Amino acid sequence: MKLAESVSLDPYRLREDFPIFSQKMHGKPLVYLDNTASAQKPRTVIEAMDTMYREVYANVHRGIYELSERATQMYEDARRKVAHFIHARSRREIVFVRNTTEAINLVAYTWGLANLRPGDEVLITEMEHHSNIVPWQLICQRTGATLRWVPITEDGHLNMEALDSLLGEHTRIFAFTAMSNVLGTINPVAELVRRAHAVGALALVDGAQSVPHLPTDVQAWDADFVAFSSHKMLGPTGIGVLYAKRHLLEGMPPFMGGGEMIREVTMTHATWNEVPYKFEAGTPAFVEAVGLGAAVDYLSGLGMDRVHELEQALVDYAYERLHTVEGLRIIGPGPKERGGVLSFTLDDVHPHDVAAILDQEGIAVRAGHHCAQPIHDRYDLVATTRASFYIYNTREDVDRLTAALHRVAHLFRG
Amino acid sequence: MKLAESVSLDPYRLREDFPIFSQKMHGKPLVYLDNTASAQKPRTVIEAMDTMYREVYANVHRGIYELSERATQMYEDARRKVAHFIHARSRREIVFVRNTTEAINLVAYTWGLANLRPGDEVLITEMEHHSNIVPWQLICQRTGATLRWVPITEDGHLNMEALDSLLGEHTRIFAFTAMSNVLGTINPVAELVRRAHAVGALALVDGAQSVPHLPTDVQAWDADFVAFSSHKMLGPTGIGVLYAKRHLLEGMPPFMGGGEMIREVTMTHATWNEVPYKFEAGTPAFVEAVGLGAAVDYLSGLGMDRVHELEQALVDYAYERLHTVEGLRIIGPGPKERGGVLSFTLDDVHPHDVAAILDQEGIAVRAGHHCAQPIHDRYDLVATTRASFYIYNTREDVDRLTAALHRVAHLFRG
Amino acid sequence: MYDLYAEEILDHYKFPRNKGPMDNPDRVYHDRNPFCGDEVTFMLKVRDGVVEDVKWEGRGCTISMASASMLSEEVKGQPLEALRNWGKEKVLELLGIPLSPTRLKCALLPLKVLQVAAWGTREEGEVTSND
Amino acid sequence: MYDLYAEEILDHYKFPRNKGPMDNPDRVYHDRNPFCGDEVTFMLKVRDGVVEDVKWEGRGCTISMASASMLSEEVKGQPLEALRNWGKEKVLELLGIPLSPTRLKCALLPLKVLQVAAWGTREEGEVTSND
Ligand SMILES: Cc1ncc(COP(=O)(O)O)c(C=O)c1O
Ligand SMILES: Cc1ncc(COP(=O)(O)O)c(C=O)c1O
Repeated sequence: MKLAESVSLDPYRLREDFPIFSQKMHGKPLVYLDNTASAQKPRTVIEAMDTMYREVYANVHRGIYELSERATQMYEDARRKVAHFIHARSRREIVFVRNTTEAINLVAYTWGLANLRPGDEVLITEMEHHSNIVPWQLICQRTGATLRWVPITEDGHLNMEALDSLLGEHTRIFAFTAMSNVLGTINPVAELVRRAHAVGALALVDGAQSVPHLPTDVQAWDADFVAFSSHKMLGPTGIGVLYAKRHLLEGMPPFMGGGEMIREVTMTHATWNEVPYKFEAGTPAFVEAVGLGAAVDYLSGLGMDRVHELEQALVDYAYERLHTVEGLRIIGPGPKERGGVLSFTLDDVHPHDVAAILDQEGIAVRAGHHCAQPIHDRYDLVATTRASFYIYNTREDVDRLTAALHRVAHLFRG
Repeated sequence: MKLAESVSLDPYRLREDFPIFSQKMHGKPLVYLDNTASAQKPRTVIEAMDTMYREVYANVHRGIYELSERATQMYEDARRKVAHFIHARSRREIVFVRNTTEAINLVAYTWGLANLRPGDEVLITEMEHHSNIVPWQLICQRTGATLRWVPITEDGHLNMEALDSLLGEHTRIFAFTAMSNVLGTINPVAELVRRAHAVGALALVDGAQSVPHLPTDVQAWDADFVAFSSHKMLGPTGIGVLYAKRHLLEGMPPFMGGGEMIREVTMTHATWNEVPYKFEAGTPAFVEAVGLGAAVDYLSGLGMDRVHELEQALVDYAYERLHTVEGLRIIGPGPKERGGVLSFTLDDVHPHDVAAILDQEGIAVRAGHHCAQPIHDRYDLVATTRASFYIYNTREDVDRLTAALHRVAHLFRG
Repeated sequence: MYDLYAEEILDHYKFPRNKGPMDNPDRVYHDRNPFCGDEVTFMLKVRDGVVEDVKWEGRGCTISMASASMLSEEVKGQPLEALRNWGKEKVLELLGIPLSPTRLKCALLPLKVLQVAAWGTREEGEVTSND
Repeated sequence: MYDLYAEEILDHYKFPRNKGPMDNPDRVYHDRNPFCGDEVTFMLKVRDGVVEDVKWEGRGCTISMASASMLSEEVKGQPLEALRNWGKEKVLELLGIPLSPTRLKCALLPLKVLQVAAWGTREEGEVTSND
């Protein structure tokens, strides 16, 4: 056991679990470095859904026949797996939503509309993804609450002194990302939650980037809400998770109204189902939930510590190799303090051009503002090119990326 | 061509397209009669998604590399297929959501919150699914508008005289189902829309049951909004559609905030993307959309006229056969005026018991209030048993249902 | 065949024990399972912490009605204290058949109602089987 | 190889034509593509309905900058009327390479900006390629 754990993961072996890598891209093996946007899927995830559609398909809940009972069981088992994966106390704290974005909007529309008043403050940070910015802008507009921002330091960390002066008795919620999708910065979640709680505020953690790549323990964090997406953690599209402490879920009004979320409906009123169903209106994405369950099984099998370790080694290597490209500047913290995300500029070559040329070499990276304009404004950049890693990426991938970037530099300089 | 169209569909041949029917249920061939809750999937739908995950997976929009460009193309092609299937003017009128429930909530939260005032009236009917009731109850509570109900006649039709007296200058929106999921009643949609428009109200059509089973022409209807779910029309879970006239979409404020729905985000404000993206926050269920596109292809290949014809013949037959069971009472209109949905009671045997016994014979039916309590209250029933048909159901299925119901009647009478 | 509809269960369903009204009950509780509409009311007369008499009313499926009927037989003469420990196993033992999660909810509704009648509150989540 | 980066396109990118400020332009329009941050401003001097002079400013990728530069060469001396009919095909012809939908948006931004500068409004949806 101890021994097995100390053995590192081998990306070359893991790649074989992912059908996408059996194809060529522009005549070359695919180098997929857009994992921050979405991850590829192992065979077990694809097959779990395939099998459900072929053999056990029926609408969940309330069906008194075998297919429906079995589908319901599979759906609820997936909920249990997710609860276990992030160390929730109970599967009732797991609300299935479409994605991280919906999870955060759900909190803003329910807890936010019910609790925010003029004079109240919502605190977010300059390194948030739009999904953890726009819902709060909208809800502040509607409620009269004020949105405040924690600035970041030049090297891509939260400015902790500024945080202390921003957190105060008016702060009702502090919503922040556990890992930046641009800078790669890994934030000290438990510490940030502690500071929020110290002033009586709730803490919402955007776990879209951290849950797929780092071990997660919502109880150790003591987080009130955690949002994440299946598609970034080897699971299917169309499903994501809102974790919330049970007493908070129970106190919140419902979000959408409809089937399954109700207890009783008469012509004059409706009462709500128990949590988490109160927040799952209509037929849920239950096949996708089963797919997410399979992804969680896969990741648990690897061990999240080892996933992090593998990525850490790759970032170290990439950080060093990329710096051999003249004019290349990586934004954010040093390699020891970040996850497997490297956003960079290359002289003044537009990131679109970088990405388009890399594509022709079979290398997939992302170019743009990565749904995080404020952080780009912070560094006075319009866009960056981003390479991001997951368990199936190898040093060879990094070498091919580096070589291609040398060619880009040459093309634009020559 | 003319000839081909006049040839009826053969459910025995169609069954072969559906992998689920290759298994036995409790030692017997599966008789699946819960199509109103959710439909089974043809091989082409399952494989379309499978192939996307294996070969063309990447996040859509904004990716400057081949996988992402291709995924985006497939996603937008699916939107085009759906637009074509329901005769929308443009694919921009198709917003992808999770299900019918979310589609209706989207309208209530955006159009509703922005437009409803105290004194305004929202009109729905007594035969609505909870998904077309609860969102309006919630939004009326929030805005001070009044919810009013069109009653139904004993034989399960909308009371058209009552409708005329309920529609008036205060009516802002009339939201009704095109086909009842309990009674099977097919409502005269174009006529209802016309009456709503005559008093200056908008018309929202719940197409959850009609779109999978009848030809749909949103322009002939002149409907303002139409909501439906993929999973009931042979497509995957996790995706549904809100159709809306483009100028309405453009006038509505956004629903959820986040990635993809924005144009620009700064620390002080955000502006919105064009429609339909303004309403699609975060990573969409794009693989599911592609699955829905495959389902639309499959249904278009059959021809919705012929789908309806097949079901009509089956309902005729079932209506007659079920009436041979003593004590069985079907609620709703006669067989010529309904879709393939038969809800019934059997003396005072509880529908749960009926369904559980049928299950042991390998027959899947639904028992309960089918997320439509008001219509059950209307008939003073707590629950009904519901058998509902789709293209893969045969006369043999009806015969097995009938025989099993005879045995239930005997068990409880004996 | 039809093991869900074992003779004993059908017998309790067709000839329910202790079903009917009660004058001046000491404890009453009513609840329903919103998903299937099953409803059960338990009425108790309690003296010195012991259930002296029990009646119940309700409508629902065979499983919930048989469960109510069987529980009503069990509870008569028991100290309230004894009810505290009754759980899912008790009900399954009485019914004598395995149940799927959905049907288990039917079976447990009467127990939930009986326990709230006896104790005034219940531990949340106790009667659901999916936890 | 690198057909997206044909010599002519790179040349326009590295040595843009008509790029720079303009004093007292008759028409100005600025817009940006929010997805990639590309921005373009077109400034026109117009006499008797004819474009007498043109300047543009902007930052963005090779495709959008080359497109702006090439369009600026085309527009000089043209009657405003002529611009009305310029569409996607015009831009593709100028660039001389096929473009994927995303890159097409980059290529069409300058055309959109130029047309709004010339006409004050534009038909909605014209510059997107997905319709
Ligand atoms: C008429 C009607 N409306 C709405 C719905 C809700 O559909 P969904 O659960 O897919 O949101 C249903 C599904 O049962 C329905 O039959
Ligand atoms: C930090 C962070 N938050 C939120 C999101 C939004 O995730 P989704 O698009 O799945 O809702 C992302 C995805 O890019 C992200 O990286």
